[in-house]
Amino acid sequence: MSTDNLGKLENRVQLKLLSVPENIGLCRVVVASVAARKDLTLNELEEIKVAVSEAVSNAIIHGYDNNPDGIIFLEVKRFEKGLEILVEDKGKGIEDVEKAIEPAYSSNPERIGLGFVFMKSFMDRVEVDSRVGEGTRVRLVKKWPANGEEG
Amino acid sequence: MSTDNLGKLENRVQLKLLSVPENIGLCRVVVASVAARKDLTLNELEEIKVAVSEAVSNAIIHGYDNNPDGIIFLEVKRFEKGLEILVEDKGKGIEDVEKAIEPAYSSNPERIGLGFVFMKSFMDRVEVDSRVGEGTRVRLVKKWPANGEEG
Amino acid sequence: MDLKLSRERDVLIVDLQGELDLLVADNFRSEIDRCLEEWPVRNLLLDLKEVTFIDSSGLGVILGRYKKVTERGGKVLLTGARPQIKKILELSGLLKIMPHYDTIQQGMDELA
Amino acid sequence: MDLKLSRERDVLIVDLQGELDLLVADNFRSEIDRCLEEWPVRNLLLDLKEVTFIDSSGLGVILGRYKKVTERGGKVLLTGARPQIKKILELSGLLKIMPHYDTIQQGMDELA
Ligand SMILES: Nc1ncnc2c1ncn2[C@@H]1O[C@H](COP(=O)(O)OP(=O)(O)O)[C@@H](O)[C@H]1O
Ligand SMILES: Nc1ncnc2c1ncn2[C@@H]1O[C@H](COP(=O)(O)OP(=O)(O)O)[C@@H](O)[C@H]1O
Repeated sequence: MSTDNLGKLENRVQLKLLSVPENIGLCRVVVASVAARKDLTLNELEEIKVAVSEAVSNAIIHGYDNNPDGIIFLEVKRFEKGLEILVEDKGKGIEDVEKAIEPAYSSNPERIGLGFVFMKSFMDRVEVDSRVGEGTRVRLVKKWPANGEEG
Repeated sequence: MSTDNLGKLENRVQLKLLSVPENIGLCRVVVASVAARKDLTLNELEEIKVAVSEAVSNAIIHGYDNNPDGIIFLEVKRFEKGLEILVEDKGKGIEDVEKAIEPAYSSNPERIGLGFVFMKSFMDRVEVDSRVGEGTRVRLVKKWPANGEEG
Repeated sequence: MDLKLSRERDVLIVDLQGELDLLVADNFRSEIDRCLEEWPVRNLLLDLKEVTFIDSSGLGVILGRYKKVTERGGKVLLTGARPQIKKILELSGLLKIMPHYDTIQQGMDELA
Repeated sequence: MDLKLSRERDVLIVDLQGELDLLVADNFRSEIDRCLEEWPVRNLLLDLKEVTFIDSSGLGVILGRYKKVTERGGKVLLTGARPQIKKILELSGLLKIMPHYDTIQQGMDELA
């Protein structure tokens, strides 16, 4: 687990929810609500929402194979200098993480394999921690744009 | 604890959050998002949001005396026939619940004592379970309007 | 929550916007109180047209301003509340002591 | 998520609204496929003007319809996407295979 120096913790919210598709939008809303207190542009906020949407959708579709009885954990921490998001499932896990995060790779022929691509494009850090048969945890970090100090 | 026959569980979301005022709006948004899948009128949804806002504000102001390090638990369960909301704090507790829920009673001279009045007006059931020095749990239940079946 | 303050004759007009809950209550209270002290005003008109949510924390600030203004012999009016907001105002009893008008103009006419 | 389907000439025009994610993907897919089967259409125009959110689940449905329509010799066009949505379309590579026009009219002219 890497450490990012994000400064003081300002807010912290943990959610436990059923693995049903209607909760994907809920996760986006929660993350946007916790993130929104900063001078984020609408565009950056949208990008964070996409990243969260991908991670939570993956937990539902892949982690729990669309079984609605799974439990998803979402944690959002807003720090002085950035946002940290954890999305966790206790589902089937990923056998080969290297392969899973390759652009356009999907184990499901109906999907396009861009979930991790979007997470990586829109967040400053993406970490995947997975064990087959135990579940998957995705950690996403977004640093706030430095307000001119270092610019 | 009373039982309401609310039918099948459709969605369930649990939150654990810091007792900071910005999370009151977050709780409203989460409850509204879980509730909104039903044929609720906008007006009913607004009323549920007010009830949640009162319960969460109470946890922050009274339960934790505005200390931002307290933890608030929110649980929202949507059933076939209604919504159940739990708001819990591990704060100072209520000495005399009977008195606390009286209209216009407030232990804080700057407040107007209508929190429980609104919860009772807008929800079908309000239960308060509190222990001094341990915390308070408020249970709110809203039954969906019967769609003509019972007239 | 945003608020815009302006003065017309001896009336402080406050245009409230957004969600009026505990998060914004302190700011709402102190901004209005500052103007009540510093500006040559006697009456207070709160325009609620753009208020999308209110709970007892928001109502508490309104009631507090009411006490302050009426103690000094002034009046407080509310205007423009949406139906859902108006219902909460009614239930709280606030509308028994503060009249509500549909438009700022009607409220200002009443204070003339 | 709402969608309105209409036909003009040999073009199925789909007016998409709201958030296009996994929750609505199935419905979105089957509604369009039903019309592609039952209506005398050849081309598909997806108007994204009212789409407020899209992720890879939504893009997957668009790509699936693209395959279906082009296999039968038709074309697929996108129109009206907001800047944020357009950025996602670009990043996904979809705009390399499906052109995007600002308005439905421009798209229809292109298909004429
Ligand atoms: N939470 C998860 N549990 C199990 N497998 C996962 C999980 N998340 C991702 N994967 C695996 O990684 C692959 C790539 O994921 P992604 O890039 O999001 O594309 P897609 O969702 O389109 O398949 C998935 O197809 C799946 O095999
Ligand atoms: N979570 C809580 N913890 C401790 N005391 C509480 C809590 N909720 C309510 N109370 C007590 O009940 C009283 C009445 O609450 P309420 O009707 O919401 O009015 P108000 O918040 O305006 O005081 C409060 O003043 C407080 O003394």
